[in-house]
Amino acid sequence: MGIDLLYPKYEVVRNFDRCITCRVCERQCANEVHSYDPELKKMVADESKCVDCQRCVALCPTRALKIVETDNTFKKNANWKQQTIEEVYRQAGSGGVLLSSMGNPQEYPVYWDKMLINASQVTNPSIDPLREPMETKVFLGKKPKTIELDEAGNVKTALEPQIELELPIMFSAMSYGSISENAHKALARAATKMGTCYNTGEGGLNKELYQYGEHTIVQVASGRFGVHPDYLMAGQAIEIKMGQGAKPGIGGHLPGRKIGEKVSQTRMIPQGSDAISPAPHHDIYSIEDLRQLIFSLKEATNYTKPVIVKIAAVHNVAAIASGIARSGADIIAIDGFRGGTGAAPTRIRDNVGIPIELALAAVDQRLREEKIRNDISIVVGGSIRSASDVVKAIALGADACYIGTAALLAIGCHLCRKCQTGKCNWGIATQREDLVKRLNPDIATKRLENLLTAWNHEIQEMMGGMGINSIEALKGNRLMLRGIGLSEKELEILQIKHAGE
Amino acid sequence: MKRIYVNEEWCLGCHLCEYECAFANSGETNIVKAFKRDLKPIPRLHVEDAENGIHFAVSCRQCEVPYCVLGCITGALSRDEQGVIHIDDNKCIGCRTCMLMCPYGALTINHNKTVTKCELCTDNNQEPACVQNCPNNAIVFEERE
Amino acid sequence: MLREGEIRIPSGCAISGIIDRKGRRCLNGQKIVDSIAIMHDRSNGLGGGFAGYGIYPEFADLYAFHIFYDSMEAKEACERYLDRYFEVVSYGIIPTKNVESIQDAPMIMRYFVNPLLTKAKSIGKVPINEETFVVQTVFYINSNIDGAYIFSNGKNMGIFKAVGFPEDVGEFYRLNEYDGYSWTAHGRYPTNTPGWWGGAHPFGLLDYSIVHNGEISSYDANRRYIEMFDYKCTLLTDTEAITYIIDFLNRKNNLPFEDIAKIIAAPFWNELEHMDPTEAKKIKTFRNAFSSLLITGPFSIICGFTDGIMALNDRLKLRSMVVGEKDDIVYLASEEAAIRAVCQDLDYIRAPKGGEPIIVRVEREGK
Amino acid sequence: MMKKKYVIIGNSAAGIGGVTGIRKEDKTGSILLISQEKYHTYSRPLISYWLQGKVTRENMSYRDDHFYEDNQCETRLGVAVTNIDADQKQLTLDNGETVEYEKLLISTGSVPFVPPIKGQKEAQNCFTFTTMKAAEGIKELLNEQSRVVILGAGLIGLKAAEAMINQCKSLHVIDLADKILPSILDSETAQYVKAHLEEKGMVFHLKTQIDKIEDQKTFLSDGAILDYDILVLAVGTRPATSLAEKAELKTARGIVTDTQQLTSQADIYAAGDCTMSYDMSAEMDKNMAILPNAYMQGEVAGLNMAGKATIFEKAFPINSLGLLGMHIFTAGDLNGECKSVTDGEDIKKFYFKGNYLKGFVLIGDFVRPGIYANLIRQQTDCSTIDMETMMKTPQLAAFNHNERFKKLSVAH
Repeated sequence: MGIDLLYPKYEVVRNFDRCITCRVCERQCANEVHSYDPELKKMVADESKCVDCQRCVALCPTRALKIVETDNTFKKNANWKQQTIEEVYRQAGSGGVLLSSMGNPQEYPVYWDKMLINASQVTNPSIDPLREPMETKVFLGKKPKTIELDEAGNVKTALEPQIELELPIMFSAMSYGSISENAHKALARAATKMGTCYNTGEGGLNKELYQYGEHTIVQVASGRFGVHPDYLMAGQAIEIKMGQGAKPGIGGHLPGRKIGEKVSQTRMIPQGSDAISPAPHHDIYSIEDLRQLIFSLKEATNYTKPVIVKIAAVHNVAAIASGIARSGADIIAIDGFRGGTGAAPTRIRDNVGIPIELALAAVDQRLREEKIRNDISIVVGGSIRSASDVVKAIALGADACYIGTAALLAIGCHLCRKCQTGKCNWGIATQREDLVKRLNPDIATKRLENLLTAWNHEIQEMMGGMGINSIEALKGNRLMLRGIGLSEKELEILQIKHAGE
Repeated sequence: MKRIYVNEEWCLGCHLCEYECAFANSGETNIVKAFKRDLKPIPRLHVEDAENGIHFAVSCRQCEVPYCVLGCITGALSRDEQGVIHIDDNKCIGCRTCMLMCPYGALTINHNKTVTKCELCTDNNQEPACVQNCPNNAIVFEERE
Repeated sequence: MLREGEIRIPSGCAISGIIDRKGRRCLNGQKIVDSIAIMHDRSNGLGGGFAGYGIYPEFADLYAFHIFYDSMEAKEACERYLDRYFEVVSYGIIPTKNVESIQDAPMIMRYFVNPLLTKAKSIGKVPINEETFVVQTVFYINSNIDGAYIFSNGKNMGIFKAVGFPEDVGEFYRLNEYDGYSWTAHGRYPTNTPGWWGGAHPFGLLDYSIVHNGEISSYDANRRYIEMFDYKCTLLTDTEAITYIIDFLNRKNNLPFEDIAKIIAAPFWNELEHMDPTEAKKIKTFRNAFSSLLITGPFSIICGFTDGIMALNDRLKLRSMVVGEKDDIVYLASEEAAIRAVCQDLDYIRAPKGGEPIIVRVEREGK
Repeated sequence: MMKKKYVIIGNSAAGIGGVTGIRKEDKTGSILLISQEKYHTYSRPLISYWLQGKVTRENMSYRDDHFYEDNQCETRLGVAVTNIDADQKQLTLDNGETVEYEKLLISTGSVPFVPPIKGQKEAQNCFTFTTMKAAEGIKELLNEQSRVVILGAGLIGLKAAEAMINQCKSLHVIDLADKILPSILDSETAQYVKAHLEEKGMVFHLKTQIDKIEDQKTFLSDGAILDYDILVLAVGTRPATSLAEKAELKTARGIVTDTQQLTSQADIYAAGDCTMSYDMSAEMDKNMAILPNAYMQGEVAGLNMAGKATIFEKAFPINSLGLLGMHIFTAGDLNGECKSVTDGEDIKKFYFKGNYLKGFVLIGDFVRPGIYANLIRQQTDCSTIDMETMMKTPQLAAFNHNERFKKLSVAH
């Protein structure tokens, strides 16, 4: 259709003094960028296909490769940025909705980076995590109004079902189908080893992974894929997915080509058929419907599993959260607008929802004001990037955090944001067998364990600095935070003092 | 003894092991230099690429009953105490009988027309180059029964 | 300068406590003054105070309100309010003596009152019981009547505090004229404070009184939790928050002090492995249900209550505290010297472990 | 008289295999090795390379210089055994010594077959080509003026020819058969190789024999007369069984042994070229005069002598033969149903009996031929593997996953 107005975004820079034409790059590129020209006796590249996933760079034995952003520039225009123009070209060419994946990459303020953590000096001592116990165990679930004792002084009150975590970090929902079987295996094994949980996402649960059930959160989403009694009983908890930070108000669409034999079995849908998750649950048009779903799930599992309700952080998140707390849910998971996804309409991903930091502050405060904070635990996700983000989230009032993108990075993801193509060169967001096998779960599991171990050490260091030796004493301890470069309004919402105050 | 084993399901067929092996035994300290020589160094293992995405590397199994050694007409091949099978290329006259004896096709002819094979480059007890550089643990160096 | 309630002020301190197991009113106020006095250097003259139990036998069944007034208006407003909802059986100025180092004293009044629940309806909340009503009144007056501050409101006990060194405060309040079965004392070392009398310690609610040395790192976690249960932390001090926590757990949840210790200074998870299973289960349940009431950071507290005293250290023992005993009298203090000062020949003296509560209950005849 | 636990006659592959086999089991029992030749053990096939100048004398040794010491093996080199008394378990040596043995290994190898030709006995400069001594004799005479005549176009004859072709004036090869290398090639492949050798300067006289030899002339059956400076008789070898026969051991096409290399006489074992063994590919007994088998039989014999019951059965002929830059791999029996694959210059022929590969011939620069040989050794049912791709290139990929797993992922 006429001229292609899209110039390649990246350039493959190959140092021919180093290139030994081993052709590893060629074999490793699912986008078929590299090839060998027998006449030139040289490697050549079709840059228009390059997504900058860095696979070839990582595997080149002679470090002969680098991928750089092209410096070819359209005429500068502060209003019509190059990307904006290219998107118009793309849509004029395709007539379609722009698709992209992973988290919102746009330049919005990151409030984690505008909060600073406290430390002890003189008037009280910091605690050395290498000498003293530094506890990070958390329980998620409803807390009783009171604890009654019998004559003997033993506990009479029975607790609601709880999730017990050795550290306040879980792997967030990523469905089998959107990510590969090996990625799922790694998440499940690492969660088990580290005493935390991973989340099946809406793709059902492969029977092979039932063995990790104690460390599995099974999700029930609008598509109800792979949901059946054994599935519900298989996990430690059940998560109802109402929304996702990357695409609030939008359903999901897993293209048929990703529905191979195993995925189709697990999701209980025909092979090759598109898997459509409706935007709303068609049995939930209001909060009272949610209550019914929560209790039918509890009934189905004899009240042995805590129920999580996951929502996207949207404008009136506090009110919604309060409604959920009153609907019988044990845990609320809030997903910020930077949360990742396997595929979302670009406009939605980049323009809908609010930052998790503000949502969390508002929800925690609102639930306390309504005196129902103990009825529900709060889990937050949507771009938790480091141990300090975790510490800040907990100080703001979260019980635990979900990490998704960070986990994928740990196993090789380079955020090329092309999951939707299904050609993930790192074997993560793909179902193509030759690509899936690139992710050896043994290696991936170890890397995930390392990441959690490292973050937990850092969390403990920061706690020790604050003179806190158990994570529960940090929860909602907003005095431990100070804002930096924040407006009165932002401070008011976060309910923290400004640095220097 | 510790041997090289192949985890076929994890082999990507990237062939890195071949290049790292050839480099490790090239005597060069720089991989680029090794492969810019007129005679490119020859790997001592071989990656087979089959249909339907099956790949695997084949190198000397260091057999308990090494047909190559039994068949060697010059005594160039020998098995040391550890069980590693070595070749003395001063003695090898390139008759290739060992190649005909080896059930795995693990021996190859070198540029100088003598036979070369994997002798487990484990000097200063590091893992063999192919194992070290396999991006997906498809080649491992371990005890197995 | 901002005062307590407007800003959070860290402070180090000295604490001391004495109790007679038999509950005899054999302890003269001077004894506790002598004990705290020896720890002069642990205070800096910006606050001292005492709590005495069994000091008002003649009004044992009435709530004794000790109130600071900054102005006559405040006094009138407050008394009008009290008259409306309480039967004021007796009242008067708390007798004091001029002490040079004690300056800018407010008007200090004492009322022995009896709540009139029937009348209570008219103020917003319908009181569940007498004690709740008293607590609500205290919160109401302290936060709504400018210049009036109730700093003691228990039965047959009283708190005496001021800006100054504790020994001077004791002399100022003429504590040698009071006898009781149990006393606690506090000498304060705030890093900065205008020295507001209300900000001195002990802090009291009903018959709970707390003296505390330390700076807890869990403060805001504890505060934001306890405030979900109708407590208002108006002073932003550790002592206030700890007092409310103890009131919440003991009075509202009927948990014994032994268990309270297991909640606010909970054993470490790794200790549970070596415990008897039912005990371990209990602690696990507590740590789960009351996770936000765990107090971290350094503290040593002495909590006085009608039936006795509890002394407790944070679980790492980041603050000093020793306990000694002679015959039926138990002594507690930040430093051994403070005990030796009032009792030379002790039966024993020791330093309790971190998180190990020292609980002394008075045994009365018929009880 | 001297007493030895183990006595070995013969110092080549089978004998050395015997020593090694014994020492695997018995580290101390005394060993005596007796050999007619005076040299430290050397590799017989290397004599042609030596003559060609490709290897030095030192590099010809089959095992390093301290092999005997390392294995506590006493030797009598340059000494021949004249008699075996099986009942007394005694040997008589030509130096007068007698030796008493507990276990005896006969690995006397083979002797060149010298056809009855008129004038042969008196002939000058006439050699066979199986021993160092012969090679040394030839080398003394060989120069660029030499006219060389070789009788026999088999393995030995052609290796001798290869060794000399570039060091002499002319070289003629005579054979009664109608093709060269009759034992391992069919006419087509033989023709192909012959052409190559002719290109290198060899002259062949096939379907021809020498009627008589007379003052450095050979008179051929076709009437031609060839002057020679060096005459090599390489018609073939025979198992060296004379001693055995004298001792009344059972012999046929070589000394008869069971699968443990035990002869018809208790405590007397035999191994190597002097024995008859079972060719699993041809499914018949024959004398397989090839080094790898000799060594393996020797080792098995040694193990049994030292008391470790071991069986040798997987025997079939293999040859890896380089002739002036052309390489030939052959294995097994070449009489089955033939499938040939040619790519370019190279030739591949596979011989099947039903689903089983029985033999093959590869001519050219081939890699991994052992994978084919192993199909014969393991008697692999070729219908269970992808034989088509296998015949294109030898590969383990032609096996199913489990087979590969056994090969590559479990200990050997």
